[in-house]
Amino acid sequence: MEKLLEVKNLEVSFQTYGGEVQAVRGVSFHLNRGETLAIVGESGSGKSVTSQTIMRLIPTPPGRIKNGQILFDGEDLVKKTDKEMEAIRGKDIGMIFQDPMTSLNPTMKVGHQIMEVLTKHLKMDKSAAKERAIELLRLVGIPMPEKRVTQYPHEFSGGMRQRAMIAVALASNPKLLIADEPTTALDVTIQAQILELMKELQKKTNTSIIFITHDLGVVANVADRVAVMYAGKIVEMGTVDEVFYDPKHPYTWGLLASMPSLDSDDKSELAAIPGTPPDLTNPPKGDAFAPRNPYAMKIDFELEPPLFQISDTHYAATWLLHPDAPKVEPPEAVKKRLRKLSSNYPQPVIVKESE
Amino acid sequence: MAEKQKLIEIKNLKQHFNVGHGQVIKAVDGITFDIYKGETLGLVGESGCGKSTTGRTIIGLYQATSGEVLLNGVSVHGKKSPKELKMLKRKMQMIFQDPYASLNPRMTVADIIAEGIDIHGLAKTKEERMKRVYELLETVGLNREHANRYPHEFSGGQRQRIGIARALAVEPEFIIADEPISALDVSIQAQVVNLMKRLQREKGLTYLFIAHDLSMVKYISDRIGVMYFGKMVELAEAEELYRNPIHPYTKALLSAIPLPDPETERVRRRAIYDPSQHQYKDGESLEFREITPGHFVLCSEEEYKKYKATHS
Amino acid sequence: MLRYIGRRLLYMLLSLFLIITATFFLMRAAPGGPFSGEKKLPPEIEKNLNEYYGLDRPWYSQYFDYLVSVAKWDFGPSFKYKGQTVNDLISDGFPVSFFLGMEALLIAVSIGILLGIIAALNHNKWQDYGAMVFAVLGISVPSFIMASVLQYFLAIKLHLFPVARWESLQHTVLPALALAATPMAFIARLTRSSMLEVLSNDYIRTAKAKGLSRGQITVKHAIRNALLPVVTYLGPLSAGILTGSFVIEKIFGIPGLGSHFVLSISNRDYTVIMGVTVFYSILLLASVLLVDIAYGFIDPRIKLAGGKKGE
Amino acid sequence: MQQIPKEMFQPAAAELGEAEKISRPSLSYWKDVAIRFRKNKLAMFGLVLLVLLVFMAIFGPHMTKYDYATNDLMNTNQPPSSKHWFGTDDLGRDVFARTWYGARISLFIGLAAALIDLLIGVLWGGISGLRGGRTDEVMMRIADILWAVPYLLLVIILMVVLGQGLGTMILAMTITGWINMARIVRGQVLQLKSQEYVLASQTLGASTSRIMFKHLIPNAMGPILVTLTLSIPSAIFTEAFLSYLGLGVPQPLASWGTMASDGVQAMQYYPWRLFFPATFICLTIFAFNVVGDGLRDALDPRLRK
Amino acid sequence: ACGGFSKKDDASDDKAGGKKSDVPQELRVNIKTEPFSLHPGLANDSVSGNVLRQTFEGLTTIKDGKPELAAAESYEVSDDLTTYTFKLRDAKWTNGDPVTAQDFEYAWKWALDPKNESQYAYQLYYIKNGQAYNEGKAKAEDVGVKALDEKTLQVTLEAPTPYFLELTAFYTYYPVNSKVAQQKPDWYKNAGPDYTSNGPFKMVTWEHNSKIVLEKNESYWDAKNVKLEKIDMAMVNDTNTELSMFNNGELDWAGMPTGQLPTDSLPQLKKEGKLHVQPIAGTYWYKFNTEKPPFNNVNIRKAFTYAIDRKAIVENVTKGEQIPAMAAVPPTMFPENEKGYFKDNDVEKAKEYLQKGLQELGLKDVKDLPPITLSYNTDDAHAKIAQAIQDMWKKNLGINVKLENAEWNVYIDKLHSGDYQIGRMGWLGDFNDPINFLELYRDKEGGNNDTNWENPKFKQLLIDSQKEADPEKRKQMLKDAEQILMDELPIAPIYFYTNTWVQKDNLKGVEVSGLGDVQFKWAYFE
Ligand SMILES: Nc1ncnc2c1ncn2[C@@H]1O[C@H](COP(=O)(O)OP(=O)(O)OP(=O)(O)O)[C@@H](O)[C@H]1O
Ligand SMILES: Nc1ncnc2c1ncn2[C@@H]1O[C@H](COP(=O)(O)OP(=O)(O)OP(=O)(O)O)[C@@H](O)[C@H]1O
Ligand SMILES: [Mg+2]
Ligand SMILES: [Mg+2]
Repeated sequence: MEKLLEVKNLEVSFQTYGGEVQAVRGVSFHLNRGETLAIVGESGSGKSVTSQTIMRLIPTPPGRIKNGQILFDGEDLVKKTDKEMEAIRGKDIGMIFQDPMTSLNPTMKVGHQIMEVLTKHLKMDKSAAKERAIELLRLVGIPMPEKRVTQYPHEFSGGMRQRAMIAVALASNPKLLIADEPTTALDVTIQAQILELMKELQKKTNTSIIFITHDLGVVANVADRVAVMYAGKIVEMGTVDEVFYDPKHPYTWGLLASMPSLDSDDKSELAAIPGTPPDLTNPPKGDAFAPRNPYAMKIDFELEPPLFQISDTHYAATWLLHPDAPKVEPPEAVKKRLRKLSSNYPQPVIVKESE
Repeated sequence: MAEKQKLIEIKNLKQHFNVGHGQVIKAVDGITFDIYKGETLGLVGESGCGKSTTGRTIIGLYQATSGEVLLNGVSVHGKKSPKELKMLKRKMQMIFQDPYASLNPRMTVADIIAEGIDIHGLAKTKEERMKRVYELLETVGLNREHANRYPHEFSGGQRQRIGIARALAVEPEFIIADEPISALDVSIQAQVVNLMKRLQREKGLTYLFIAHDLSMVKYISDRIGVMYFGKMVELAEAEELYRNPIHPYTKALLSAIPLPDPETERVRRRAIYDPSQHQYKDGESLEFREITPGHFVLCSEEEYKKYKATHS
Repeated sequence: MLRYIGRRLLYMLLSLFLIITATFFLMRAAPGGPFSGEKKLPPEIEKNLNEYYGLDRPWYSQYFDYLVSVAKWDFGPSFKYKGQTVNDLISDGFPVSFFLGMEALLIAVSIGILLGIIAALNHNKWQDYGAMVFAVLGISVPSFIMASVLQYFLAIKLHLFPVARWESLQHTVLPALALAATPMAFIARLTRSSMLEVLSNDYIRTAKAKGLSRGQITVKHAIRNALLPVVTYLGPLSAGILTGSFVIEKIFGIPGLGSHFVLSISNRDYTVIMGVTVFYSILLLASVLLVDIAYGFIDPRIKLAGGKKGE
Repeated sequence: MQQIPKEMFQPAAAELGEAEKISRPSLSYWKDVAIRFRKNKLAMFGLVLLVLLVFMAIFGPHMTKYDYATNDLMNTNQPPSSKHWFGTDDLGRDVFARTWYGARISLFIGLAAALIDLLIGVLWGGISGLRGGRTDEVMMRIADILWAVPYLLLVIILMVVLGQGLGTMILAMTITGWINMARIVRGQVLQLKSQEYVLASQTLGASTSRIMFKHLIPNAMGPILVTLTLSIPSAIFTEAFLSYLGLGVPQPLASWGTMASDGVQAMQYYPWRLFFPATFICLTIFAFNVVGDGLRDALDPRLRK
Repeated sequence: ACGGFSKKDDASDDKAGGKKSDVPQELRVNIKTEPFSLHPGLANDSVSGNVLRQTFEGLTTIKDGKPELAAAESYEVSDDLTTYTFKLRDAKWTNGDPVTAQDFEYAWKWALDPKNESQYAYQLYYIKNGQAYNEGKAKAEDVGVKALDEKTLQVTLEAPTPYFLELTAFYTYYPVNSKVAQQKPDWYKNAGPDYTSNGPFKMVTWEHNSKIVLEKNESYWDAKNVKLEKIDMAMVNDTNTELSMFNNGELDWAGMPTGQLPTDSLPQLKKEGKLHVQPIAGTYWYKFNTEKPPFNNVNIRKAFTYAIDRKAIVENVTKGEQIPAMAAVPPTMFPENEKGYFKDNDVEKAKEYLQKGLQELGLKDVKDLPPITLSYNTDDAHAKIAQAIQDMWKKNLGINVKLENAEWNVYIDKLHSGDYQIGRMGWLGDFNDPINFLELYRDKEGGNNDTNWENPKFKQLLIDSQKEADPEKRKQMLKDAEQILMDELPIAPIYFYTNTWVQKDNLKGVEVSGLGDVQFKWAYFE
C-alpha cells in the first residue's frame, strides 16, 4: 500500500499572552491511499489543529509549526509557500471544518460558495458549476437543492450548513479529505447517507480520508484505522478492530466505557473519566493522562511513556504495557468487548523511547 | 412521576420564515406538546426539520407566527414589564447549537460565563463571582486556567462547554439544550450528561434536549419526540419509543444509529424512509393520536386503526 | 421590499417638510436680509424691493406659498442674481458639481478601498504604515489646504495642470484630487479596520482551504463583508460631494453648485437658500435610503424591511 | 530499554486537585487590552507623542520670552531663527508662542468634540440600530434633518441667540458632528445584532444597554475608533470655520485651525506660518491614529502578535 | 456755466493704432464673481459695474479723473444749474438700432419705477421727482427726464447738483435699448442677440458663475479707438489663485479693481517692481458709538483716535501703500488731506485727552473704564488691523480692548442697530465729490451714520454747500464741515484706500479712475 500522507513528529503551538499553548506535541502517523483514518480523542486534544496544520491553515501568528514534517505525495507541506499551498488546498486536499456556521461566508450564497471550488480547480464555467453545485447539495441530502443554492447560510439549519460544508469539500474530488467532525450536527439518517456518500467516493476515486469524530459508532462504521489523541499526542493507534476489540490505553478504555448502551435500560450514572484535561500551556510532567488515570503508577507522574508496539499496526503509549507494570483489569464495559487478536506480538515492543 | 405537573405547554406552535420572493419556509408547522416539571424531553429528527427553531421560538428569540407557549400557565410571548421578562429569562435558558458563533469573540470566557450572574446579580462580590465561574468551568470539564482566554483559543468541544456553563450559571428551571454535547468527546459527554442529570435530581430541572445521538438521547430522556419536516410525528416514553417505534420515520431513524462495534457496523442494514409510503389521500387530515397510553403518532384515521390493531 | 421603500418615501417626504420648515424659519430669524449691502439702502427702496419679492406679506402666507412652489419644483427667482431663477442656478451648477464630484468619488472610493485592503493584508508591515501615513495626511489636511498645496506644487511649480477654472478635463484633476483626499483617506482607514475584523473570521479560513488565492479571497469574501461602514459613510458623503464644495469651487473658480450653499446664506438670498437646501436634502435622503437598501444586499442578515425578526 | 526501578510501577493515587497550577492572573478584558496595548510599540510611540504635545501645550508658551499677542510690526513675517524659533507672523508675533497657545485650544477642542461625538453618536446610532423599526426610522430621520439644514445658518442663529462663548462653540461644533458616528455605529449594530452571541445574551435576560455596551460596541470598535480619529481634525478645522463666524476663540488668541487657514494664504511667501500649525495637526492626528489602531488591535483578542 | 470739454485729441490713439502689432489683442482678467445683474438699472455691485462699464456707455465717461462726453455729443446747463440738455451723438446699439434719447428716458424711468426691483434707483433721486416716483408719490410723466427728440435729452434736477455730470457716467444712468427691452423683458439675463449694449464691447458669452467673454463692438461709434478684440473675464474668487493664474500666464491682469491681490504677496511684488498702486476715493475708518460710554465723551474718542499708528499699519499690515488717514475725505478729492487734521500716532496728545476724558467721566483710572469691544466683520484684513490697533491701544493707552468679529450680515445688523462700541467700516466713493463722504454723518438717522452723532453746524454747512454754485466756496464749506467732523471725531479714520494690481508689461491704456473703476476701452497690448 502506498502512503499518501505521512506526518512526522509534528509540533504546533500557539503563542498567547498567557504563555505558549502546546496544542500538538509530537504527532506522527501516516495515511495510505484509499484509506480512512479516524481520529478520536478528548476535545481540545489537538485534532483540529493537527488537521488544519496539514492544510497549513493555522493562524500564524499566534500559531507556529515548531517541528516536524508533513509529507504529502512525497512533498513536505511544511516547507511550501502560501502560493504553492493554494494549488493543493481545495484541489488535492479538501477540508470540512468543524464549525459550520462561522465557516461559511454569511454574505455569500451557499451555491456560490460551492461553485467557487469548481470554477477555481475544475475550471468549470458558471452554469456547469451551478448544475454541479445543485447536484452536490442533493448528494449531501439537502431537499430542494435548486432553491437552496440561492440561499444564504443563516437561512440554513445547523445540519444543512454542515452538509453545505461537506459539499464544498467534496466538490473537487480531492486526493485527501479531512473531515473535522463532519456529521456531528446531522441526524443519524442523514449521517448514514453522508457516510455512504463518502465511502462511495472513496471507492471511485481512491480518496484517503482523515475523519475526526467523537461518535464511536461512526468510527466503527467508516474507519480502517483509528488514532486516539490526548493532550496533543496520539496515545493509541491501530486498525479499527484492534482499537475496539483490544484497546490498550486506559484513556481509550475510558472512552469506550463512557458510552451509554442503546439496548440496556440502565439509567445509572455514565462512567465518565473523572477530572479535567490538562492545560496545554503547562503540560504536566510524565504522562498527561496520569492525574485522571485510575491505573496510574508512580512512573506516570515522572516519565512520559514510550510508544509500545502491540502488533504491526497497533501502537499505544502507556506504561501499563511495560513488562514491569502490574497487570490491570480494564473496566467492565471494555472487558465485554475484548477479544484475542491473532496479529498481536507476544510482547509489546518499545518503538520510541520517551525523552 | 406521580403528579405530573406541566411546566411548559406548547400549543399549535408555528414558525414560518419569509425568505423573500414570496417563498415561505415552514420551519415549525403546528406542533403541540407539554413538558412536565422535572422531566427531560428529548427531541430528535432530521436535520433541518425545525428542532432548533422550536427551541428558539419557545425561548422567545423568534416571534412565533402563531400558537402559544406557556410557562407555568403564563404565556411567554405576551407583553411584559422588563422585570417580569428578566425573571422569565432566568427561568429559561438555552444552550446554543453553534458553539463558536454564540460566544462574543471579545469577551473572556470568565466574562461570558459570568454574564448571567452579572445580569441577575447572583454574586455579591468579585470573589464570589469568580468562584462561581471556576466552579462552573470545572463542572463542565474545563479548568480555571481557561477563564482568561478568549473563545477563539478553544477547540470546538471546549467552546460548547463554555456555552453550557453560561446557561447553568443562572440556575434556570428549564433548559433548552440544542445539541449540547455533539461536539464533545464521549467521556466529556458522559460528564456533561451526568452533570445534567445530577442537577435535575438536585434542583428539579427540566430539559428540552435536542440531539442526534440517539443512544445519548435515550439515556437522558424520559420522553422523546420525533420531528419530521416541521411536525412532531411521534412522541412516547423513551423506552417505549425504542422498543415499539410506530411511525416509519422513527423506524428508519432507529435503524440508522451507528454502533460502536466495527463488526456489526459492517453488516448493518438500515431502513429508508420514503414519505410517499403513507399514500395519504388528498384532504386526509393528519392528527396526533394516542396509540397506546402516552404514545402519540401523527397519522391518518386509517393508519390509526392499523397502528392500534398492531400495537395493543 | 416595495412596501418598505414606500414607507421610507413617506418618511422622506415628512423629513423634507421638516427640513424646509426648519430652514425657512432659521433663515428668517437670521439677522440681515437679501438687500443689506455694503451701503444701506434708503428705506423706500427697501420697501419697494420687499413688495416686489413679496417679503412684506405675513410669514405664514410666504411659508405656504413656498411649500406650494416647492411642490411644483419652482423655487422662484434669486434675490441677488437678478434675472436668474433658483432652478437656473441649480441646473447650471449641478452638472458641474456632479461631474467633479463623481470624479472625486471615484478616486476616493477606488484608491481608498485599495489602500485599506493593502494595509489590512499587510497588517503592521511597511505597506500598512505607508498607507497610514498617507491616510493621516489626507485626514488631517482639510481640502482648502490640500487644494492650495496641490495648486502650488502641481500647477505653479511643475506646470502639470492649469491653476484654476473650468474649461477642460485637465482643469478637473486638481480640484477632484483635493476634494477626494479626505474621503479617500477616511475610506482607507475604515476599510482597513473592518478588513482586519473580517480577515480574522473563520470563513476566510474556509476560503483558504478552497485554495483561493489571497486576491480572490479578498475580492470575493472579504471586501463585501468589510464594506458596510464604507457604504454607510458613502451615502451622505456622495450627497455632499455631488452637490459641490464651496471651498474647492472658490479656490479653483469652478461654476458649481457648492458655492451657492454658502454664498446664498451670506447673501441672505432666501430663495436660493431654500432651493439648494431642498435639492441637497432630496439627494441626501435618497442616498441614505440607498445605503439602507444596500445594507440588505451586502449583508443578507440585515433585514430592515421586516422590522421584527421572523416575520 | 532503559532500566526503571520496579517501585516506580506502584499504583499511585491520582491527585486530581494537583492539576491546577498557578493560573495566569485573573484579568478583566480591559486590563488585558491595556497589556496588549502596551506591547504595541507604534501605539506607545503615538501615546508618548500625544503626551509630548500636551506637555508642550502646557509649558511651550513659557519656553519663549515672547507673548502670543504682542505685535512687533517692525519684524513681521520673519523666518524661523534663533530668536523666533518658528518665525513670526504678519503682525510680528512669535509663531512658537502662538503655536503652543493654539495647541491648548485645538487639543481641547479636538478632544472635547471627539468625546461628545462619541457619546452622542454611539448612543444614538446604537439605540437606533438595535431597536430598529420605527425607532430607527425616526432617529435616523432626525439625524438626516439636522444634517440637511444648512449648517452655516444654524451656527449663525446659535451665535445670535446664545452669543459668543465656549459653550456656544462646543454646541456649534457638536450639533452635527455626531451624525457621522451615529450612522457608522448604526450600520455596525445592524450587522452585529443578529449574531448568535447577542441572541445568547438576550436569552440570559440582558438589558438593552448591556447588549449594547458589552456586545455590540466592543465589536464595532474598529470603525468607531476610525471615525473618532476623523472627528478630531474635523473639529479642529470646524473651530477655524466658526472663528470666521465670530464663534471661535476671540482674536488675538490663536488655534491651530485658525493659524493654518491663515497660513495657507501666505503659503507661497511665508511657508512657516502654515507649516508649523499644519505639521502639529498632522502629528496629533497621526498620534491619535496610531493610538486608535493600537487600541483597535488590543481590543481584538483574535489578533495577537 | 457752460459745458464743453476740451475734447481730447486722438493723438495717442493714432500712435498706438498706427503701428499694427501682431500681439493678439485679447485681454484676460478676473472679475471674481458672477455679477448680480448686467442690467444697468438692476446692477448694484462692483462686479456688475466692472462688466457694464465695458459694454455700455453713459452720457459721459470718466477719463483721467474727469467726466468726458461719451454718448452725449454736447450738453447745456441752465443757469439755476437744475436743467441739463444733452445732445446725443450718432451711435448704435449692438443690434444696429440707433441709440436714442428715448432709450435714456426709458432706462432711467424703468429703474425708478417702483414695480421694478432696482436697488440703486436712489442713484437717480437727483432727478426731479425721481424719489417721489420711486416711492409711488408721483407719476412717471413727472420725472424730470425727457427725450425732446431722438437725439435730445432734457434732464431736470431736484436741486443744483454740482457733480451731476460725474453721475451720468455711473451705470444706473446708462441707457437701455427700449425697443428690445419692451419686447423682450428678459433681454438682460443671458448673452445673445437680445443683449444689446452701446459700449465699446459687446458680450458674446456669459457662462454663469464661470466666465464672461466680451468682444469688440464694431458698431460702436468710437470703434476705431478700441484695440482689444476680446476680453475674457474669469470668475475666480480667490486671491491666491488669481495671482497664481497671473504668474502662470493665465491672466493678463490680477488685482484691483476687478480682482484682488493677496496681502501677503504685496511686499514681494513691490520688491520685484511689479506692483501698481493707485490711490482711490475710499476711506477705512472706525466708527464710535457716541451714545455708549465711554465714547460719548469726545476726549476719549480723541484719545483712541490719536493713539493709532497709521503709518505702521499701512506699511506693515495692509502693505498696499495706503495713505494714513487723518481726515475723512480722500486726497483724490481733497489733495491736502494727505496731511490731515491731526498728527498720526500722537501718543502724547492721546494720553492727555484720555486723562481729560476720564476726568470728565468721573473716572480715576483707565481700569475704571467700562469694558470696550472692538467689532468688525470677519475678514483677514480687518482682523489684522483690529489686532494691530488693539495692541496699540494697549501699549499707548494701557487700555485692553476686546475683539469681536461676526459674519457680515450679523455685523451690519449690529452696527445699524447701535449695538456696538467701536466698529470698523469703510466707504468707497460713489461719485467724485467730497459730499459723498461727508453727508454720511449729516443726519443721526441717516442710514449709514451708525454713530448716533449729529452736529447742527455740520449739517447746515452741507445743506448750504449743495446750493453753492462757486466751486471754490463750496469746497471751503465742505472743508469747514470736515473740520467739525475731525474735531468731534465720531469716526477714527485709519487710511485711504489704494488700488493694487499687477499687469502684463505690454498691456497699456487701461483706465482706472479715481473712484477705482476700470475701463478697457483704450487698452491694448504692445
Ligand atoms: N488560536 C488559538 N490560540 C490558542 N490556543 C488555541 C488556538 N487554537 C486552538 N488552541 C488550543 O489548542 C488545543 C487543541 O485544539 P483543537 O481545536 O485541535 O482541539 P480538538 O481536538 O479539535 O477538540 P474538539 O474535539 O473539541 O474540536 C486546545 O487546547 C485549544 O485551546
Ligand atoms: N432565519 C431563518 N431564515 C429562513 N429560514 C430559516 C431560518 N432559520 C431556520 N430556517 C429554516 O428552518 C428550517 C428548520 O431549521 P432548524 O434550524 O430549526 O433545523 P434543526 O431541526 O435545528 O436542524 P439541525 O439539526 O440541522 O440543526 C430549515 O429548513 C432552515 O432552512
Ligand atoms: Mg476540533
Ligand atoms: Mg438545529
